Amino acid sequence: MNFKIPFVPEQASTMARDVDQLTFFLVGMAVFFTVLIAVMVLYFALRYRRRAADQVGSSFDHSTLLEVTWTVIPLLIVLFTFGWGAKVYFRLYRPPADAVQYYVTGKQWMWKAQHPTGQREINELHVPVGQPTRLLMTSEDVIHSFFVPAFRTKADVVPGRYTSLWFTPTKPGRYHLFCTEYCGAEHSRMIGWVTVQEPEEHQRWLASVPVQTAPAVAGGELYARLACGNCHREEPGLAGPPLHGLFGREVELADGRTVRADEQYLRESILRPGAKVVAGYQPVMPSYQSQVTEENVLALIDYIKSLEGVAR
Amino acid sequence: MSSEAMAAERPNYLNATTGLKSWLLTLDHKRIGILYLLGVSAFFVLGGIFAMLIRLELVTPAGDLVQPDAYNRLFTSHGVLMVFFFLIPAIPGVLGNFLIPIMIGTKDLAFPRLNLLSWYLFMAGGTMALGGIIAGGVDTGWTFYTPYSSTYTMTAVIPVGLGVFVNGFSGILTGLNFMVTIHRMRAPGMTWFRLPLFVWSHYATSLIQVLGTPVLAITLVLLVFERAFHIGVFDPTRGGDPVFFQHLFWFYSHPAVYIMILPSMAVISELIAAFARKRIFGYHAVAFASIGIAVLGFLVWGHHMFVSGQSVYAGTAFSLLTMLVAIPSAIKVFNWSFTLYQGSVSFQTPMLYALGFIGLFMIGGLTGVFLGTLGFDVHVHDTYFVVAHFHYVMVGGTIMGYLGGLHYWWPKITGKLYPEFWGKISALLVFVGFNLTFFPQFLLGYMGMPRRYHAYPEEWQVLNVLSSAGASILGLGFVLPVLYFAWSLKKGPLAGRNPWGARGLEWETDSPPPTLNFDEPPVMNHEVYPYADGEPGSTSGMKPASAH
Amino acid sequence: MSDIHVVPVKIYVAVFLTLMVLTAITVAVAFVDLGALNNVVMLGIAVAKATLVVLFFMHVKYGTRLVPLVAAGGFFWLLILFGFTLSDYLSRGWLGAGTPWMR
Amino acid sequence: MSTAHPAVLHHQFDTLEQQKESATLGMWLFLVQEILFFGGLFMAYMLYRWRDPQAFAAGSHELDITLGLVNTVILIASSLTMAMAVHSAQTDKNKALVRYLVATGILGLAFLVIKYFEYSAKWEHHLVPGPNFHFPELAIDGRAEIFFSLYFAMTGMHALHMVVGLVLLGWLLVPAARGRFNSQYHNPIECFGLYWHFVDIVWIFLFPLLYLIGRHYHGAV
Ligand code: HEA
Ligand code: HEA
Ligand code: HEC
Ligand code: CUA
Ligand SMILES: [Cu+2]
Repeated sequence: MNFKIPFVPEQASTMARDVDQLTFFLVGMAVFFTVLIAVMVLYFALRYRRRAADQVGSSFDHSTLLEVTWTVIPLLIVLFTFGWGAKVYFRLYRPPADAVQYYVTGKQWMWKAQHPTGQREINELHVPVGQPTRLLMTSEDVIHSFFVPAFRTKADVVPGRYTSLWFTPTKPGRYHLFCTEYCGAEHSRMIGWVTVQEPEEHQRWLASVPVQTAPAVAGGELYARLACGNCHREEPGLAGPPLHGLFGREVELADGRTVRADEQYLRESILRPGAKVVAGYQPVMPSYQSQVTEENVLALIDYIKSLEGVAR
Repeated sequence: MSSEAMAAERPNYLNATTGLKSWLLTLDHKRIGILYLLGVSAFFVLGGIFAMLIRLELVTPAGDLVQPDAYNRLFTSHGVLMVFFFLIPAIPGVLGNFLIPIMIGTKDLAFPRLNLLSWYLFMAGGTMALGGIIAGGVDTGWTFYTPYSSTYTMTAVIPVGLGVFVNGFSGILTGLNFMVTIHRMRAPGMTWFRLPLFVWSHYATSLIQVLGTPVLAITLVLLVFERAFHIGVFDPTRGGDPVFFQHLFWFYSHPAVYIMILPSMAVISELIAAFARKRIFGYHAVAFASIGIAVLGFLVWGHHMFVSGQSVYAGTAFSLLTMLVAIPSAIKVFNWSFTLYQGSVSFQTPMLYALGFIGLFMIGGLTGVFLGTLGFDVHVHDTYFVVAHFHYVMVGGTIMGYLGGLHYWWPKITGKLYPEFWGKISALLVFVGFNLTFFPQFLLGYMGMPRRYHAYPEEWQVLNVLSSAGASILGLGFVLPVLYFAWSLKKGPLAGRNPWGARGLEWETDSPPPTLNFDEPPVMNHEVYPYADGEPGSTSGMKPASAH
Repeated sequence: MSDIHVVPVKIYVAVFLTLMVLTAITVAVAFVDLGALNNVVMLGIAVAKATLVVLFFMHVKYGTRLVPLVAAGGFFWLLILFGFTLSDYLSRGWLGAGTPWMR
Repeated sequence: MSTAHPAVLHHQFDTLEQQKESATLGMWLFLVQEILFFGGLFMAYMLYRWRDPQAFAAGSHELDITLGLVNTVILIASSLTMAMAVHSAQTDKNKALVRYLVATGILGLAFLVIKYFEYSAKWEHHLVPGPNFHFPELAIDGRAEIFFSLYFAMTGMHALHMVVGLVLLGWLLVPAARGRFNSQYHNPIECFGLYWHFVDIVWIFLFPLLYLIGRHYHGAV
């Protein structure tokens, strides 16, 4: 679709079209029922308007057939609607496996983004067109919400955990980014831009930004500074389990449960280590809650992800 | 005329006793209804003034009229006052209180003292909230989401939260009172299926009040504790989960939207029956639909949290159930519309409101179904689309019903007739102003305009100006009734027992009714809404419509 | 009112003694290691005790049909709150990384 | 009209029977409301315990099981005396009614006194959430706080209900002593009894959930 449909924002992601199609269906359904009821009401009201002061209505006051009709037909319609909506929803929240991951941190009242290659931006995010892009997001204070109307997607950004969102931009351009969860005085100024660039242009842009250390590297430095290595090395036998090859694996816990070592788990392991104790280890790891920022945690996670190996 | 004049001189609940004290200590459900009328009207005017300031700010894209934090206080105060202190107590407090005992043919509610206490709790809660709003204000949005409300804001969350808490108990006690009354106090012959639909719908409302409101109460207690003592249940830095607050909040607040709409639906059923002079089509279906809404309404709260980080699987279940809760509403709309078929339809003011209700509630409800559709909601959540949806159901739905009901029973409550011409003008203004205010907001929302924004990108100005223009028409539409109702108290012609030729026990007693409602304890010896069969209690020989 | 159901004192005392025994059992069981079963027993006993109180001390066994319905309704609604809220937390991890809160 | 009404029959009712049934139903609806009110707290308890069973077990270990048990016995005994009070009213035994009410009150007070000692011990051991909170086991510090928050919120709400109950009890004692209640009319006593038993039931759940879970934790919930 290349012409501009009134009141429909720019379609700039692979999902935009899907969402709009759902919308058109919904609007069609609503128009149908609105017209149906309006015509029915107006026609009956005028056709059976009171012509004499003492006139009363008829005694026709129930019909099982009608009752069933107007229960079952709307029911089928809404079930269909539900199914369609759920399909789109799962696509909206299940990132493709090859998505490139960016980190986004919300704080009153700005968006901080970090590229996998280390570039940082504030209230801006530059991404190449056509690249499946996943944002791993958290907040340093209250709940925010990351919303790009042109991409038809949003997700709340919640302190204390990670949420994520993905999109594949289809059109170069600058698109509004809004915070849609009320977050305090400057909520309406917590806005920014997502800039979608042609791949070459994006490369040029990346090169032009002074590269700070990539998160994984920064994480490695932190790892050294916080002396994590005192307990975690590649070879087993220290106080803590080796972290090599940990990411994505199932971890057995002391209480018999198993959990998958995803970002959320790594984060919790660093900030609240005792909550999930690895089987075979003592809960001696101190909490780093007060020593690291959200960005530090992300860097540490990236570093741990980069530790390849099959230790254990 | 002379018999009407006589009726007005007879002792009634208004002139039975006099003096301020006789009002402030009254146990008469009808007087308490009037006390509610005064209370909720005051809160409505305040909430309305806040709304006008919001719309004034949004005329220009730059945030130039008020500072951002003042704006945040405006919409929060607007939402809190309108929802908790106007819309939820309005119809049950005023019309429910006044009418339920009369409609079921008894002398009063089961617990008159409790009823008075409810009003005082409502006023006390309102005063606390208002105190908080004046001294310090509150800027969390009416939803009080943590951790902003618990840890970050500097505003008066505690007094406002406690105000809502206290007011909650007012609602719980009212609901309890209604339920016991409906169960235990019905006149002889008044079986469940002879109850007016007004009563059924209020019964459903009461169920929600009793089952839902306590969860809000404890949630607010936890919020206050969190704020005062940092207990950590909603604080991620102490291991709490802020999203848990949303679960607790919406467990109440979604059903609460049905606390708002069911009483209005109650009114609409009565209006349509009276002005189509016909028994409501599918009486049983409509009655059960009320209960269905109340019960299913408890199973869908997660639809406010589709993008909150709630599990997508839970979201899916909530979406499915949301679809189901739309069905009983659909059943009601179809039955009301079909009642007009072979009716004897007249277009006095209350009926205009009722017809307006059907149209606007339907649009609001259908857009509710949009929002319940997962893939769609992700895009429009927390945008003006949602704002438009809920004003369509709350203003286009509930307030239309409330105003229609006030007009319809005004003669019964006061014994006086309001001026029909001005009534129609105001109904028209409200309808037109309302659509102009809120329809553009659907478009704004789909285009991406977030809610709770005090400034916005320029490309959205035109629609915002339209919306603000509509709001002023709407405001005018709301001011008019205040004026002519006041006028009618002094100058309005006497109403007589049954100015509409309507059926129902309330029309078989004086206007205004005597203190104990009936001279003789009534007996219900016929079906409800007996328009077609000229049952006892009818005015002289009405003819069926099919007879012409 | 002749229709008041006066519960014999014997029943009250019997209920009281049963409650005491159940309390003793819960405490005793708490010191025996049954693994996850500890919770089941503990809650089972609490439910049993509550039921006794409701049925006899609170006269639900003797009241009109409506009262047990109301009481059961209250507990049922509580289960709605519990069930749906937990359904969120229990299923958060299912869609892969990033979505879960904590399992 | 009023001549046909016995003095204890309120004007809105036709018969004493109707009045009694209304009062009972009203009281039960109120209790349903209470169930959901406490339900929010139980929900929070369930969620956070499921999330961090270790911290909850450790926190529970710090509670005094003996005092908890004594209070359980006291409260159940007070339920018995309350039931007996209703029984006495139903059988026109006015003296016994007053005696049982007083006994119920004394047991209730005893409960609160013990609760007070428990609370102050927690205060001394720095187990009250807030800046002074300090848990003995280091690895749990910072995680057990939420257990104690819920402990205080839940037992605090329960204690508040006890206080309200005691006030109501005192207020009922006056007409009871004056012989206002008899087999014909004893709604207030009966409704109060329902309330009192309800508060007992809440404790029946609180006791195992708060005191008894910490005995041997291996990690599973
Ligand atoms: C009176 C109040 C009221 C009422 C009655 C409703 C009714 C409904 N609401 Fe609404 N809602 C609110 C008040 C109300 N709502 C408020 C205040 C909010 C925002 C809170 C906030 O965040 O601040 C909100 C938000 C809200 C959301 C969350 C949006 C978001 O934040 O992203 C959702 C999502 O599902 C929703 C859905 C529904 C549905 C499905 C109904 C249904 O009950 C509607 C049923 C009615 C009909 C369906 C119409 C009649 C039927 C027909 C004409 C026949 C044809 C029908 C079909 C084919 C189905 N509402
Ligand atoms: C019952 C509920 C109810 C009612 C009746 C209304 C009525 C109105 N609302 Fe409100 N609204 C809410 C409930 C309600 N609202 C809620 C819950 C929110 C969300 C808050 C939040 O985000 O937390 C909200 C938010 C909200 C917003 C979004 C703010 C934002 O997100 O930034 C807007 C914007 O246009 C708005 C506008 C209006 C308007 C123009 C009216 C008009 O209909 C009002 C017209 C009425 C009058 C004008 C009063 C009558 C006047 C008199 C009797 C005399 C005095 C009049 C004057 C001096 C002008 N409302
Ligand atoms: C005092 C020793 C010690 C230090 C220092 C330490 N840890 Fe640990 N860590 C442990 C132990 C013991 C465990 C296993 C028990 C547990 O899960 O608590 C562990 C577990 C972990 C796990 C989960 C491992 C798995 O296999 O599931 C991660 C991730 C982790 N630590 C990261 C870190 C990081 C990052 C740092 C530095 C910032 C750090 N640790 C510092 C002792 C330590
Ligand atoms: Cu950040 Cu709103
Ligand atoms: Cu809802």
